[in-house]
Amino acid sequence: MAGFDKVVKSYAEALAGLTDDMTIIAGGFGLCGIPEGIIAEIKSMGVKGLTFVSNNCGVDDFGLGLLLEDRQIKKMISSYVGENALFEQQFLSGELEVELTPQGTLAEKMRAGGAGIPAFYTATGYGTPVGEGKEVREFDGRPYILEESITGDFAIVKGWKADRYGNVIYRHTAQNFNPMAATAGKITIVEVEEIVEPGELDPAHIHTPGIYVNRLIQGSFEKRIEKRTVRSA
Amino acid sequence: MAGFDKVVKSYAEALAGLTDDMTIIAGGFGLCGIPEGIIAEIKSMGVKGLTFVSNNCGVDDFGLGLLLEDRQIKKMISSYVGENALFEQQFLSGELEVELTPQGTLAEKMRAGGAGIPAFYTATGYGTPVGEGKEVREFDGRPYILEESITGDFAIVKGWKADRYGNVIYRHTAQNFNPMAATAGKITIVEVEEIVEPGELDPAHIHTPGIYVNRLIQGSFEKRIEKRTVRSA
Amino acid sequence: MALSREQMAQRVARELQDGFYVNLGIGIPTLVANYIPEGMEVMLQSENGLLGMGPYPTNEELDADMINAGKETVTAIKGASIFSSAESFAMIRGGHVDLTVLGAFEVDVSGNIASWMIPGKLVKGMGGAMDLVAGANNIVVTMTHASKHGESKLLTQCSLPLTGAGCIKKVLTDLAYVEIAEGSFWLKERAPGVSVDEIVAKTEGEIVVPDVVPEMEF
Amino acid sequence: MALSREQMAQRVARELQDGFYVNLGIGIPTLVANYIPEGMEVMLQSENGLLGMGPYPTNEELDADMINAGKETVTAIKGASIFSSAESFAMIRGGHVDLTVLGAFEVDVSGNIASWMIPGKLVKGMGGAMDLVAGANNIVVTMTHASKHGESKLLTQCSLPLTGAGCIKKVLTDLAYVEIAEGSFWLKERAPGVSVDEIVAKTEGEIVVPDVVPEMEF
Repeated sequence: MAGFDKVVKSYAEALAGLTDDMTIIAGGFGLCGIPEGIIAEIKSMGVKGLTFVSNNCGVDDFGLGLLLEDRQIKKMISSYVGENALFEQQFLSGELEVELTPQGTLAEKMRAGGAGIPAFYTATGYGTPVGEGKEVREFDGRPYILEESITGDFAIVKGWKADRYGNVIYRHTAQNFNPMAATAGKITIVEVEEIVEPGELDPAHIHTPGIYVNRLIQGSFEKRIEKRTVRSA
Repeated sequence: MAGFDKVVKSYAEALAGLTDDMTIIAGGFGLCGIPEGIIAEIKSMGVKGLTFVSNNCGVDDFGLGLLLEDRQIKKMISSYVGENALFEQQFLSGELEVELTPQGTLAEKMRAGGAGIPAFYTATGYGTPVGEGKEVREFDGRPYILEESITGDFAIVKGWKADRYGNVIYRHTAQNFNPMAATAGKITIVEVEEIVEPGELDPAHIHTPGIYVNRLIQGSFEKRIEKRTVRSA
Repeated sequence: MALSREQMAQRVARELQDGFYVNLGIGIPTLVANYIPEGMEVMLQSENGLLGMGPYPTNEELDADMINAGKETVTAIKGASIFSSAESFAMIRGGHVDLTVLGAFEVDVSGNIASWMIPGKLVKGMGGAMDLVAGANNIVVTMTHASKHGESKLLTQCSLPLTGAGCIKKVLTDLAYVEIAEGSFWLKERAPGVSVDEIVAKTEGEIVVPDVVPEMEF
Repeated sequence: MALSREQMAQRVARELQDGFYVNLGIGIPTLVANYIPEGMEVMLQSENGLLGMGPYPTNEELDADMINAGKETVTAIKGASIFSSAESFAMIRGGHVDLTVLGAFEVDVSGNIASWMIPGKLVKGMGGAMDLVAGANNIVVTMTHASKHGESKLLTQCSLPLTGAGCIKKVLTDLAYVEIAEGSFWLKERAPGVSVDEIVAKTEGEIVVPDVVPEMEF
């Protein structure tokens, strides 16, 4: 790699340096916009004791759920972790730790982590179990709780197109948590459907500027649909 | 106006409800990306005692500087206010109050104001006059100061194109503070170069979703250049 | 008679106004989209990052990259915008959504809501519900008035862990439309053929009953 | 002899590495862009919202909507990205910029920097300087070693209001390249023909001088 060319040749190269007990920030919402090839590589690497910061944990046989099969995940920081029998089983047996975090707070924690904001106040979760043990402060007569930001050793992100410099755009609602995840990893890996040359993407429409991206790889995606809802034409 | 059509017929309609002593959040960086027609209307309305939250205050005879001529501005919350003799004179005579705020903190205060975050911690300004009187707290061994968010009675924004629903895109670096300003006004007014029909802008490339925009008007812009620097071809 | 799910959605739809940005939760709230009054425009926000949610796609339109917060495949209307989760919750937490409709297990006279966790049962998570109730000024909670075992869900104090504190002002149950103010429920409307006595009997928290309680019309 | 502005820029450019994202302040720092070593790629960040700043435009390219943080008209390189001020300072404050170069009035042995305010003189504002010094891990300060009146700008304690506290580790003056660590300046290099004695004499704060202080070469 020279200059700003972020493209790596293999998934092994993309994930070089990932070891047991690290924290990974993952983009995606349900099975939408998840870095499928990166997850597969983490599975085949067999690293264990991982903490994942991700809105969900996939389903039994897809997405992050795949990493439950070999008990690679120690802890999930998520807003919603249904849809997964293996998850339930490992959670109930105490093998898997779960830190439930409101969805908006989770997104903001990732953004803050990437943006050098160590903590912020939010009304979300005040007076609920989420607020327990957290500082409460009033602004303008309303109580808010203090939430700290999150960063990870790695961030894994799924984009649509990226140029070689790592400027990424996302497709439709596959954007979701990916842009924030991209900012919050010490090493950020982006897996995309298509890699283009610098200059092919409009600078004003870049969702994730290349400064946040360390490694870029082109993948192929199954894009499994969780709830196929259709209407007759 | 019916449904989501945000287009207003006149600048008077765009600024209806603006009265003395209100706070206005303004987009723009220097003279780049400023809502020229809206500023002209504020001047002709003659409202006084205004507080402006804006990175700069224009120059003597352009941008927000125009509002200094009739002493309409009581206070500026800005990061940089050079380039303006009239400003200097009113500031030194005590007529004009100035609250200097670091540029990144200013941008984040606007964003936080629009995003329901009443306050956040930042290292910016710690140990400097900006940090005086503000709470200091350590995270991970580093000191940060607490900064509160900003909202305004109005926000005035300059866009490039918008659809009738108020979905806005910005052109080049005329984006600057405009997207954050757009989120932080109780009433947000956007002045654009071109209004298009819903569906003409790519949903994935909207910089400011219409939910933040209350009133939309098409203007014509001088776009004065502050420092014309060119090279020979 | 108690309202059907469709009637509940229909009644909630009367809270809509032209030009409202609306977030509809899963279940009965989703059905509200079917009862938007003719000539009125409403834009649906889905908290995974879509403003301007359209109907389900046809088979030809189906796209794995276009889903709603319930993970269903959807479409986007003309004039939609798509953005990150951080931007989506900036909208929600910042109070830019005009109306939020969501279900609950319990509400109480202080405007507290419990909707995500039943101790002893597996907890799947709060998703975006805590942000939605903390961020919206205008929330309608939809739920049955009482549990299957006849226990009231309109309480003096929620017994389950809260989703939000002091944030609920409007509740539509299968029996009544109730507002919350000054530490009480205020009975505003009753389902057709449901007596005030039945509503009061099934409301554990203090409820203020006016002389006349109009019946809802459908 | 003291370094010229161009030589200072040239020396700072030696801190660049291939693939660095760099923010250059106004004045001498801006000149650094002229001395990027051949075969090395560096991307310039401008805090008004541009990553991948190119040269000044030709008359034909001139565009009022394309400026840098100094409000000069500029161009964007292929592979540039343009974004809001909030995103720009997220990058800066979040430590994603590899090198920041900026001027100063004073620095001190604790790594404090004063660069924006001289009491009694009109204060124009700090612009993005406070964010830049708080956010970057790798900052080079460029300034003359002493004022026109011969007063040292490398102090035991800054006398002017600070721009940032404890954040400066590298200082290039017209006389020397100095690092800051453990509460001292550490003399690393001297300008060609400038004696260690002159540097020490013009450095008010404690300065550690090694046995050999190499001369810079140009």
